[in-house]
Amino acid sequence: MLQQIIQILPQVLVDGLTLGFIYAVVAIGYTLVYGILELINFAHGDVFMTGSFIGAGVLFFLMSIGFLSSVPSLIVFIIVILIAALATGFLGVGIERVAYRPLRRRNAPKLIALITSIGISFILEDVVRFIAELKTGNYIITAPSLFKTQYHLNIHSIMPFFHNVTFQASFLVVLVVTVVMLISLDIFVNRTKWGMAMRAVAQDRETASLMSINVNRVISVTFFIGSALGGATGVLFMIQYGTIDPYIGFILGIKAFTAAVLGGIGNIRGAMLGGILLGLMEMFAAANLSTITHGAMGAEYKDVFAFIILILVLIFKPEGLFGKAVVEKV
Amino acid sequence: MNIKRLIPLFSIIVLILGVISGCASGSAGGGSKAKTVIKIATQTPLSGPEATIGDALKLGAELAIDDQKAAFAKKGFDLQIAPYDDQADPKKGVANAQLIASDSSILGVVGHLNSGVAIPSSEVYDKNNIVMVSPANTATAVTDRGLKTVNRICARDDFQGPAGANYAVNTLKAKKIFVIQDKTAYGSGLAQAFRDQAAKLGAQIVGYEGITVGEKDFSGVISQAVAQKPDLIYFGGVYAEGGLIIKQARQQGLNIPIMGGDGMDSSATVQIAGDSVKNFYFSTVVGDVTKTAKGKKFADDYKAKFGKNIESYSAYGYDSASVLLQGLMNAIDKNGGKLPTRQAVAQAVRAITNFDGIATKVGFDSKGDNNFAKIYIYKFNKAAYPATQVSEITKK
Amino acid sequence: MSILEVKNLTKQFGGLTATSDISMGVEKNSITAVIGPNGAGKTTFFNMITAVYRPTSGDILLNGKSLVGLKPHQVSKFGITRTFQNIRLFNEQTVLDNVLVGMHQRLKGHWVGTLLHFPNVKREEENAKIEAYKILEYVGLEEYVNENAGNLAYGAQRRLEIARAIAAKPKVLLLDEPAAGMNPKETQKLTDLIHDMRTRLDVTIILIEHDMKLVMKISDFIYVLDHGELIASGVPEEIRNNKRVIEAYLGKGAVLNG
Amino acid sequence: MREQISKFSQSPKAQAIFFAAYVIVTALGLYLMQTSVIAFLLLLFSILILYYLKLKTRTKWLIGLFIIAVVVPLVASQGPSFQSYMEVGTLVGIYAAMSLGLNVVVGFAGLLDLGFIAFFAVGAYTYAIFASTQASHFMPFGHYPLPGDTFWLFILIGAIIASIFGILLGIPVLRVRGDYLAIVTLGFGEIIRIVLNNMDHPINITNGALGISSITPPNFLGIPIGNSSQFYFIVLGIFLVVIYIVTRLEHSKLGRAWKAVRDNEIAAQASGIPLVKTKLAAFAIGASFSGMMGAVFAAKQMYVDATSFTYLESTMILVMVILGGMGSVPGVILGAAVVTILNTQVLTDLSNWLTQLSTNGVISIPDALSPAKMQRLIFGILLVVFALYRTQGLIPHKNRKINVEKLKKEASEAPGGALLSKERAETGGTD
Amino acid sequence: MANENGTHFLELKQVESFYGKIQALNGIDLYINEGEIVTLIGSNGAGKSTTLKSISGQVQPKTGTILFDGTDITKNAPHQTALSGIAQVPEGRRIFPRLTVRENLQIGAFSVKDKKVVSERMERVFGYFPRLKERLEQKGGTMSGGEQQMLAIGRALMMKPKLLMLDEPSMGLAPIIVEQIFDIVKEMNKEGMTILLVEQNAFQALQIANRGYVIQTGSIVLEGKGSELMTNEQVREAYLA
Repeated sequence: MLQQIIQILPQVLVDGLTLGFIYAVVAIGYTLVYGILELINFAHGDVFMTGSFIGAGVLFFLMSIGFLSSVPSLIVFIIVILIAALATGFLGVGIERVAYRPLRRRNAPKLIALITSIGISFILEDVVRFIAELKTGNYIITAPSLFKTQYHLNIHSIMPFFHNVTFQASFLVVLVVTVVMLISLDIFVNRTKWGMAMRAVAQDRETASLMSINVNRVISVTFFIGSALGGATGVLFMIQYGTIDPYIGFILGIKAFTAAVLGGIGNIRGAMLGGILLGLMEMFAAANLSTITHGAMGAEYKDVFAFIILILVLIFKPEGLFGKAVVEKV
Repeated sequence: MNIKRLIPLFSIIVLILGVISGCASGSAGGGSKAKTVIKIATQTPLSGPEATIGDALKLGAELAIDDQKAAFAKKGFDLQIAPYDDQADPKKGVANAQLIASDSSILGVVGHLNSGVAIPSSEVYDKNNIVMVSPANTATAVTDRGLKTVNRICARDDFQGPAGANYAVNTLKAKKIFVIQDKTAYGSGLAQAFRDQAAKLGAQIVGYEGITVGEKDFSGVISQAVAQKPDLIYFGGVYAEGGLIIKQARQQGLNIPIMGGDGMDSSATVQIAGDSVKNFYFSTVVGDVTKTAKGKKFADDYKAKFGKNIESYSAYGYDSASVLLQGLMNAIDKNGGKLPTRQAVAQAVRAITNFDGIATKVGFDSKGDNNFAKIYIYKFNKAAYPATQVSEITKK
Repeated sequence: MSILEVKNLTKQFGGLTATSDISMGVEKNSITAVIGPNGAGKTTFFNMITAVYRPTSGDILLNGKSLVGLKPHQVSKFGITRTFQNIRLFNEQTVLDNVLVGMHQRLKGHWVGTLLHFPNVKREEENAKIEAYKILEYVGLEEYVNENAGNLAYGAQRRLEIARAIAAKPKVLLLDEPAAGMNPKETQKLTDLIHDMRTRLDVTIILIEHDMKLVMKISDFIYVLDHGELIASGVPEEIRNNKRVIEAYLGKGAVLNG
Repeated sequence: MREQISKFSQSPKAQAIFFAAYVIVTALGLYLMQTSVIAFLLLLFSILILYYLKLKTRTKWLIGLFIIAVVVPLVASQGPSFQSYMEVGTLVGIYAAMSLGLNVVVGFAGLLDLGFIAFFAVGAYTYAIFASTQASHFMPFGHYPLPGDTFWLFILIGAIIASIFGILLGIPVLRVRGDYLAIVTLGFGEIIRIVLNNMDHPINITNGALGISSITPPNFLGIPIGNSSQFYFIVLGIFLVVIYIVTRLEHSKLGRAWKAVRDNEIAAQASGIPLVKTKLAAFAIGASFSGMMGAVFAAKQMYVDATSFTYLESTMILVMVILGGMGSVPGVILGAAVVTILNTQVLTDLSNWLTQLSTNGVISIPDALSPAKMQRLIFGILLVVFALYRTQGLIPHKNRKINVEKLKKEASEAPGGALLSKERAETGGTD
Repeated sequence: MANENGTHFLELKQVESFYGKIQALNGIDLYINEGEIVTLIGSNGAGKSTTLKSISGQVQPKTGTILFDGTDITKNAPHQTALSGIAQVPEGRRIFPRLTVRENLQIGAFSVKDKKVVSERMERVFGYFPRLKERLEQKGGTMSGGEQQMLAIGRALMMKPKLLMLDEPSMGLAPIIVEQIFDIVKEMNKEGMTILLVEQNAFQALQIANRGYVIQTGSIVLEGKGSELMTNEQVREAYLA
């Protein structure tokens, strides 16, 4: 039993990392918004989805004008991801303006924003579906693959207790781009003036406004960044898995949100680690649960497994793995 | 008092409702003057993740109704379609079923996609004697309850699954089989039937795993499959996940035959899986419709009317509606050209024993299952839809 | 004798010491004041007595029984209730309901009895309302019975907190800055109320207060905290003239001008 | 004009006459136009009008009950849409009861629960397993399916099992707060759903994804119950019990404790409220309503599978609560009614009407935008609009007002309470 | 009392503010002339902080006007008020606990684009509070109360305000630290800074103030020169024990 688990471990790691990095970037979108507004932005998963569709749209357009054949796919990819990120960034800002800011101005109960976010998520799903269906007749879209090259890592010959690992070039792209995004976000948040303002607003909105910071603008910037990252990840998702539909945001959104909580919501590095951890855990569970339980529980229990770990973490460390405990002042 | 603030809100709602009901009753009234309106309802998911198939079913039925419109007009009836969206939700399905029952001009239903929705909804149809012809529900429980109004033209899980197993074990000589299913009523039912038959035939089931519908990354399950070194993978589910499983299995170097059921019978399988689709087999109840002249015409009409290529499910939808309309026509004739009762329609539909559809021949047995349901096994030799037929299995 | 005894009480948050090694005894039926500059650890001290915080070390004894390790609601059952510095009312509930919540421990009716219309539960509830009304009359809030607690003026909210606290019939009542936000007239009334409560309710009162006039007027005994340490204790006259207290708290100005 | 309105709002007599006229007109409307949804809705609207009338609460209850239990079924029963209306009514009742349950948890006790549908699922599966042959797969004794008479017992059993699950959920949840609580409950809901969907091996308890079919319909004094109109009355009965429980508890010691915990946990504890017990009671009682309705749901559908209990359903119930007005019992009921009627009837009718228009060639809509597919989009838009313009909910929560005069009189008559033993006259309070 | 133009540097006229339904200010009238230290004393909850918040825009006054340097700032958002030259050191210091000392100071100069100006101002702050320079990379939350107070004042100075409002700077600080802080406040005032000081520690506040106001339950009940108030019987009784 153990032998089998170890044999496929390298492959599970590779697959788990792919998924984990995607969760990580989407989780950051949740955590950024939560950190600054204490709002669970349910529509974020659908912003991610919209990003993947915008990316697919741009890709198809470039293909139709013959751009794809004349230019290296890396450049095409960069164009696509930039356009998608920009577009979803503005989408995020728009959602904040329309659905959240009016509520904030009216001092509405915090939970009411949950309803608008659910509403927005329905609207996004259906609008994307209608557009996709009008254009292609089907809303399950399969994008042309850009990075198809297969790689085989022959670790079996070096370490015979491992099986070989195979992955596609897109895996490297996902890895590189997400890492670049995570690092540049970290730099942005920790090293730049606007990043500093974001942290200040997240820590103490009232005092930040006393320091001549326009809090609403900072919130807009936060939504822009979170959504742009989400949209860009949508493109990565499309590149990696090839197929997208308007409902990918839903499940992925829940998972990413879980990852954000796992890492300690509001904590950016926590969200990154939480995402990667969740991806690895999920992949490990899918690959090994039935081996471990002798068939009593199969891969279908992987989400149960993930949620139980989450609940255990929250019970023993209620502020998440990397969160800071908040002591309520009495 | 809060009433003042509520007034604008509710007046808007009331206004909307007023417009709806006014127009709805208006159009119904307008129709009745000239010809008696007969409606055929469709109930399939038109929104949500399963809407592609649901829409294909609906469009197929719509085409059948359009084709027959003239024939019914001759007899003095105005034939119309009434599409309902069951959202793949049993509650919604039952509520819609009640709405359908309350519309006395509806004489039959084409639907559903999900057995979980079809089973409770058909209880309502049965109470109201509305005949249902199912194009896609393969679960055994759909007809095993013995309802007089419930019919289906597709094959049951306990026919299709074993047929696939026979082919896999006897023809493809599979010894070690890894089974994946999507944990829906359809995928589970099919995979179970396949597994049981394959085990009976002496193959070893080295894995029986479930996946989550709607996800896109199945590498975990596939890693496990790789470790088990099977010589065939069977997938119970539909193409949205199946296509990706084929693709991701090939990426991990599993170049063994993969097999699926009729849920994989779609051009989208090729789209999603791309080149990986080679060496993929699937069982289906539909022969290649485009091979026959009738089928070719159907495909062309469909494309002309809706601007899309047909899916296998479009033909199911078309045939279900056609059978239903045939029964309806028979009932009208029997009733001397006058509008028959729902009960009469249900009886007439069940009485059909030999109807030539474009996808399949239809003749109902006493439970409402299709006597002629045949299973065809197809194989993809290249990345193009439709695939090549490699076997044909008739019901015992 | 001392009804409440505190022995070597220390509380640390992380590395910061909020209170260190405080020991004191409170006489039954006395009014005792705890004073000191903001941040001196007075509220932390209250929080430890009411089990909001668990002391890092030391012991708290009520009538000789240790309170350390109990849950806050158990402390309340033992007979210690309190008010809060930053008012903590149930803002969305009516004034009357706030007082009724204060009676929670004393009401015996089970919810099943409520559902089944048990006459004893009903009677108890009726009586509780009447009693709550009397308490509100007592603190002078009877005209706001149906008002939401959050809508009351500052001074009224303070009095409502007191009403809620005495509704539990405590043996020891802790008042955290009860006069904050009150004008002199209100403060005067509050002084009378505190005096009256002591005799009428047979309760021991410990209060934190900045209003020195009030403190000096009603306290039997005063403890002074500064930076988490007990720097002085004594009757008001002693405290008024204690050099260290003047320096730490009242300010040098007081020495110069007073 | 304004004067007249204010006069009208003061005079109970005028209101009663107006209301009676409204009910008669709309009832007549429904009687004459049986298939008109609007007539049905207008008649239902009378309940809302009734709520705002200046009548005695008891009178309102009686009138409302009369309309719901007698007028509506009687008038609607004359046409083909009868069962359809009753189905909608049944669903409204089921969701309203669940919303009231969630309202106890979210609205009263302030604990955000995103997995509430799990309790509904537990109730439904409890009845489904024992009222079908499913139980014989793992139960070593007994004869299954159990007869339909046991249904009535199972309403209670469903409630009990669901409340046990409520407590099971509650125990880990007590340590986590706020939005963390939301994700834990979400996880819990998903765990329950996935487990139900997979428990066909190693022991077949729930029949997995295939679901449980052929559930025995309930039996009332030998009459099998299968029609929506019959379930309507069962649901109505349970619903009344639920309302009774909720309104009684809201103003009881327990209800005050819930709200105290919601408003200020620390002050609540300091006032002697045990946190653990109070929160668990909220979870258990809220869950029990769902459990009861789950059993009814299983009996009504005659088929149960895990697709009815997704996370989306949980959020829908939460939407009903927040939309109606958190903590407000009439609001939550209205919220449940609005969302359910919109979803099952109004939007379906709206899309049918648009389809009709496009088949008749009045408007032309490409298939991709077929109105039948737009229901969720419209629903989403309505959610956003509602939330933006009714931020406190449709009927915001209001505290019950006590009759001060009466209380004052009683207080002055009552012998000096135990608390204030000495004569009041001594000091005259602080005034 | 007005300056040559008949207007004051800062002037509140009949300002009434609410928290929800609760009226916190019942018509406040006060003014500050350029170069003054004015103190506002009163007990907890009397409305001192609300007055400051009304000036800075954190609380929007329901009625009344607030004029600053001749312009009406009544309806300004907090960041606009800050831009117009009013800096506030909030009650409880409210430094950003997870930002470093340097970042806390930089946030104060958020509106300044020129990096050189920022570092110049930072040097000036170090002139007042050399301790901050030593702890530049430390997280704000890990500093002692006195250091935090210095940081909060320093952060406000980074805005180079025309008017500095201090909300209970002595709260929770040891007397020796309080004295230091008050010395620095005096020094800043000597260098031309106009200061509005809200204090509970009435004695020390009145000692350094040119003028003072006494606020009680949302109304100004007394005003006068610092020294006058200090000897006022009422003030002495209420606040000086």
